[in-house]
Amino acid sequence: MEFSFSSSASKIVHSTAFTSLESGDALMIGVACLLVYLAIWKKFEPLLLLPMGFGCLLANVPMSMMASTDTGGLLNFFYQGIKHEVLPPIIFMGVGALTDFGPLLANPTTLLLGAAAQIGVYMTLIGAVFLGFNMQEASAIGIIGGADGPTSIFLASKLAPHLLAPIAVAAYSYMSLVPLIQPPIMRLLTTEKERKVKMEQLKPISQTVKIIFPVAVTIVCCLMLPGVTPLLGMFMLGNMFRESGVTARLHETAETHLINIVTIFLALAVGSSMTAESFLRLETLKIIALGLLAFAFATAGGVIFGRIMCKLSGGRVNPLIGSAGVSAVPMAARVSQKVGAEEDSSNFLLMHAMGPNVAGVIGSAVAAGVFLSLFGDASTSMDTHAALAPIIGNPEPGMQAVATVVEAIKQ
Amino acid sequence: MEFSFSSSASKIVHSTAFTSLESGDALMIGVACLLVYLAIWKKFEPLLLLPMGFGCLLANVPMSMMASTDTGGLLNFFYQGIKHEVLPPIIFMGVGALTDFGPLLANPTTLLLGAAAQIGVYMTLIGAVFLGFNMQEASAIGIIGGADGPTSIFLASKLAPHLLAPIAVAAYSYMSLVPLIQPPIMRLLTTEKERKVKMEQLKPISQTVKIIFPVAVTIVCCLMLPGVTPLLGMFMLGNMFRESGVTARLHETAETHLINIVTIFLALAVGSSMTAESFLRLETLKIIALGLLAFAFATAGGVIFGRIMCKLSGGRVNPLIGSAGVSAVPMAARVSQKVGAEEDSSNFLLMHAMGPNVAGVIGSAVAAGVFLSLFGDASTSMDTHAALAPIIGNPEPGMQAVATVVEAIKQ
Amino acid sequence: MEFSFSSSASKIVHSTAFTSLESGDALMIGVACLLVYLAIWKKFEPLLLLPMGFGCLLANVPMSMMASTDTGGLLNFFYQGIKHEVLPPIIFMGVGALTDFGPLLANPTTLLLGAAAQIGVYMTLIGAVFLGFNMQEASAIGIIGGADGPTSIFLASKLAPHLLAPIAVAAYSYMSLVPLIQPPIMRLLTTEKERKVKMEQLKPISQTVKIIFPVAVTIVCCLMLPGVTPLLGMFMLGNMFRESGVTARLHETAETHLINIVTIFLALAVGSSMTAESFLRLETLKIIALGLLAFAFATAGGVIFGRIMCKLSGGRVNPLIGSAGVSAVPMAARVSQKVGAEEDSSNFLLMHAMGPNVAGVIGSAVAAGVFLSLFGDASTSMDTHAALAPIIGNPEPGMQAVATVVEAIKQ
Amino acid sequence: MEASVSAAVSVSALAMSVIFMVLIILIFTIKLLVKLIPYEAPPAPPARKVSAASSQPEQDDQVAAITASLAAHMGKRPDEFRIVNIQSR
Amino acid sequence: MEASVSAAVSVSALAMSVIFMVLIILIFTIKLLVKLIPYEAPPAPPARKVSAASSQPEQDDQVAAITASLAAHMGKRPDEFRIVNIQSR
Amino acid sequence: MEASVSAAVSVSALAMSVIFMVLIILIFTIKLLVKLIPYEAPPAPPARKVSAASSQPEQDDQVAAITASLAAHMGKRPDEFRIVNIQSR
Ligand code: NA
Ligand code: NA
Ligand code: NA
Repeated sequence: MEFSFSSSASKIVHSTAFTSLESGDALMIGVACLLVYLAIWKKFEPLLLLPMGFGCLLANVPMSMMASTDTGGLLNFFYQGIKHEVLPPIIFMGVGALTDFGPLLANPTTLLLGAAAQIGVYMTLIGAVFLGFNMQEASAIGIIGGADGPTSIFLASKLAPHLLAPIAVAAYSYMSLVPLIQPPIMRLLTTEKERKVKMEQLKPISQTVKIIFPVAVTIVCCLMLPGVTPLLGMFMLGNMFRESGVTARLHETAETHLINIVTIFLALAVGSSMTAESFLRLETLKIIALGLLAFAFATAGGVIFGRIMCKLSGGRVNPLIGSAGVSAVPMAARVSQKVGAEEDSSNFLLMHAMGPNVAGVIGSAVAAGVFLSLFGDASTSMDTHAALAPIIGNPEPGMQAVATVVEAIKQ
Repeated sequence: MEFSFSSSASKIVHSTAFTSLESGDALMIGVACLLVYLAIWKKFEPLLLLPMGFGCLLANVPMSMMASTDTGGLLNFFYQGIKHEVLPPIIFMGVGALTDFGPLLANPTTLLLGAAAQIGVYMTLIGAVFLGFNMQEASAIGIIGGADGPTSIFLASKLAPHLLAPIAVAAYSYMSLVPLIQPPIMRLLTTEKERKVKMEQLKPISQTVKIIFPVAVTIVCCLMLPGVTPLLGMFMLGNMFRESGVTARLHETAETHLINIVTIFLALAVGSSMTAESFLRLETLKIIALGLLAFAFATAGGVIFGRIMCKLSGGRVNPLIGSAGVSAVPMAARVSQKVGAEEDSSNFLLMHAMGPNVAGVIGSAVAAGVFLSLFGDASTSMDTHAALAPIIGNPEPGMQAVATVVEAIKQ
Repeated sequence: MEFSFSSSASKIVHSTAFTSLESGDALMIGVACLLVYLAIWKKFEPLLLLPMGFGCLLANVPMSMMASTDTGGLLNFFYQGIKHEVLPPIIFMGVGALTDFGPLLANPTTLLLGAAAQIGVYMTLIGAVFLGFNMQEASAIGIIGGADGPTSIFLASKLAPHLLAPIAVAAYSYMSLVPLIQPPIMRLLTTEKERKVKMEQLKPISQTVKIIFPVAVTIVCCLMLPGVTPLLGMFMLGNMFRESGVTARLHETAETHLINIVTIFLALAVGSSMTAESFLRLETLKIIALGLLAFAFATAGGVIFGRIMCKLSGGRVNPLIGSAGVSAVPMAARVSQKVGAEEDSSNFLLMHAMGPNVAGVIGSAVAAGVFLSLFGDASTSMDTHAALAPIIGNPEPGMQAVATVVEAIKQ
Repeated sequence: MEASVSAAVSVSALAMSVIFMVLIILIFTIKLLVKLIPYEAPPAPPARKVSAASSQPEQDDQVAAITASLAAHMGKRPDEFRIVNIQSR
Repeated sequence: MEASVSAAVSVSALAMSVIFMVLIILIFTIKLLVKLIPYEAPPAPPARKVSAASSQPEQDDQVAAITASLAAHMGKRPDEFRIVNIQSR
Repeated sequence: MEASVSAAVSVSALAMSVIFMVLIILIFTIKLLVKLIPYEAPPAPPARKVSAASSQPEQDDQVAAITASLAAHMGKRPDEFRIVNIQSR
């Protein structure tokens, strides 16, 4: 090799990213900066959107080898943790370690509010099919209405990996917008009298019940919808660490440094999948629109079902807690509290809204499980993968190539 | 694909785990609940048995893809960390960071008690061969008598991976039962006079010796028994972090969050290998019976050797510290303290028993090293693996398939 | 298989490492002990050199399967994290989380001192070519002069993986020697009057600038030198976690337990590559000599450029802060402070020296980026790897074998 | 398109039914649990029980350990003096 | 050898030029940034702003939560008493 | 079966011998170490030595750093005032 000054200079010039920077890359760098801005100055789920935006920035520097499709690159390595569904369940374990099911156990019928809020998922599914997405894609888009980040990522990586980036961005952005999106809908769909309903104090719950509950949920839900076991099972394991009282060390690690480490890797990986190719499409706009629809309908579904429960209970349930059924813990519950307190400052809905709030987490996990039962079987996912390989790249060629080769030789 | 209501409904019904739940799965879910119960309400090594039991629960939900043999599943991913012997050495590094060799250094002859307690290992080996296990399996079962969880898992994953689940469960369960199993044996094998022996104060040890010791152990033991280097070397590295006084950051991480993270993954992975197929066999009952034998003989070996040392030292060694030679730090040392204090409440054996206790850790690592030298050579382990492939699945087909293919093509 | 006492005994004797211990191994065990000694008793970068030395010790026990080239071994597993450039960027994220760019932002021209100190890199590059290294190797050796451990490891693993061990050892050893190497050179190249120059107070910097700065650096530097994105991008992400004020959780994890975990793995992996075969060569001596040259010239470059800035600024810059341009944060800045205070005890250079100090980190990352642009293109690195395979082993045969096989079949 | 939208409606109806079914089963499970294991007035969560139960032997151990090391430093026999109580930080 | 040493000199000269160029661009970027966004006297770093801005609603929530649970334990209705302020640890 | 049991006995005997041999070597190593490096009365573990040795320069640095930043905020030159000592938390 020759290294004269001029040949080297020319080599350096040609290796700068400027020479291959296309308008799409530049636009995506702008999108990345926007996400970082929203995270820091607008406090939009900063723990996720800051590293996600930064990952997007790195991925869109041409030749940086930081896109999720750059085999051998750093962020592709983290991306494997999403692709193989390792990172979202670990996050969910941490969320479980942070979750108190007490309010839900004290008032179990609020689980129905968590179910009702899933109506947003299905309205969006129908809307997505109407806009031309296929059923798997539509399911992955619909789950945005569940307002649950890890669940959205988990399902998207299984059913529609090529849409992972816009789905994740939409999910986390709208989760941050819960305090803006929900209140007008809540006020629109309730009467002043209903908003002033005061709820009875929650019964205290035996610690034993709190310990048995996660095991019971795991057995009941996972047997019915086995596809959701990685997510729901790990969620409940984290909660066991919390409630059992004998695993304080593991509890502390799961809810602090382990979830933090995994959050960094997950968010970077999601950001790295936000390339111009995968993000700057008409589909992204559709998904962003559908996501807003999803949140609005989820809120409406919860509130309307809250009104029904209000009626049936003879006015002992404040329908404002219904909107908390969307997940987005604890933001949605705080919104219920705030809207309630605006009407009557002596009205304390926060703890009552925590019930539907954590029910919403279970609800969207169950919704994901239903989709996995319907669309997640092996053959479909294989087909999906093969179909998408040209788009999303094929980061796991080893195994499959071996299989192919072995087949070829056998013949 | 068609998605009518009825076809979809039939699909969901067929995808529930109920339709493929066999009696074995249900029984294993019961076993899982039993482990969780023992962990929480009986405090049986909860840090291990709680996630292990929960992993077993998840693995036995049919179609959950959470068994250790489900390639591509979450717990199969963690299981690779056992199969490739990554997790047990990291745990051992944390244990080293938590271990104080001071009492052992002050009274080095107690290392012999750690050796004597290994008699339990060999009585069990002989018993296991008698019950029809082959030599590798018998070694892996015998090491239960070493009362050391990570060592048991490390050796089982090398010599008898198909027995990993029952061996791990037996090892951790009996470790928890040390306070029940040991005292009667200790009282039976010692006289009242011996139990009342008061021991001299331990000499203080120079910090320099504490720093050099782990290096010396590594050089001496690993040169003689290289197979145990991953385990013993990492143990001593953790202890260096502790004693060196210049790596406080690494010490803190190794003994808290790193060991916690790895414990969660390891325990889940062990649990995930407890499938009906691998656990509900006659062998499991045999292993559980042999494990009890192992602990009893280990205790007896330590106590009897303690009596010998008592005689030889002219009554300056209390034989009760012999039982601490089984590992199970610091539980076994506490049992020595307690049984001694029952006889004479002014008798303080705890620190003296810590010597044989940590000697027991070294002793069982050395015992594992001997087994690896005898049975762990490359060809044997390959054969073992090939033989077991139909049973335990073959979670690493990539490499071997490539090798096969390359061979095939060459011909 | 037969297991008579004598056959077993012979097997054990033949499996000890003594029977295959060669003089090279013994010598490397001595080197390992030397590193551990320097780490603990001389405080040479103990966080790195202690685990590195211990990894070297473990790797050089014959048949321990702990060398970086032992496929399937524990330290080979960690070594993959270096080979695939995962660990150094994570370390850099932690370093970014620990770095305060305030002094640099208050006095941005000190960036030039960080550039000037890179002259050490190039003098060494020329020296290395003179001593017979090829251009890639010479670049990897030269970067030692950047005084930045992770950058050295990152570049060496890309351009000259067979020299990784001596380069890492030289880099970290000389970094520790900064307080010994620099002062005489600093005094030699400055006049007493210059050393007494007092500098103006640093201006305070708006938090918004501190937040925007890492994004700006990433965009500017990574677009110009995309090869350095994994390192520089993650560095700046860590700094964002610190300055943004909205990601305290992630900041804390990145600068404590995550960097600690990765440091343990990285150092062990580097140590495991210090085998007799790769380390006991003439090249190692050359690299150690060149490393000293590199540090001396880097210091001189910084100080001389400091004098130029002193002149140009009309005596408002103390040239002693120039030596801090080598990185080695915060040691080099402390050396500037100390040498300045010796001349006039009321002279406070520490904060002023922090500017060139962190500039030195950016400077050596940029230098690495230039080398990657020049020598790091895909084809070259492939060639390099193929050429080195017989020496460094081929720890990733899977992918490549598959590729070969697929090629072979196609034909 | 129309066909697939109607399929989407079917799927949605079915899925909502399944969700409600699963969650209703959960509600009854919870009600059963809460009925079988009622809350008892003096809140004695296992967590505290643990520390309460194990703190005594642990403190005994600590007393023993500290006694032993004090003895070593003071050059006395452990039974020549007695530590009564340890105030934890 | 001679050829490669001269190549090394070329490469070094070039690389130093690139480094200085990149860092000079950075210097001007910083100067621009500092000029556009000057430091304002009362140091109000976002970190503190955050806590200041969000602490109020958070404390409201805390007050609500604590009121609710106190109510539960005291057997009173939440509106029968009022928590005015919470002193954080 | 009988053959393999006797093999197991052989192996066990051998293994116990090896273990005792290894641990006896360790015992002598320890005794040698403890003899060569006896414990010295005033316990000066390296850990503390470190902090003692390095705290002085570190505190000097801290004094310098704090002086510099104080100077910046007070608008004085660092040599116009003097920080004598810093009490760590
Ligand atoms: Na939800
Ligand atoms: Na043991
Ligand atoms: Na540098």
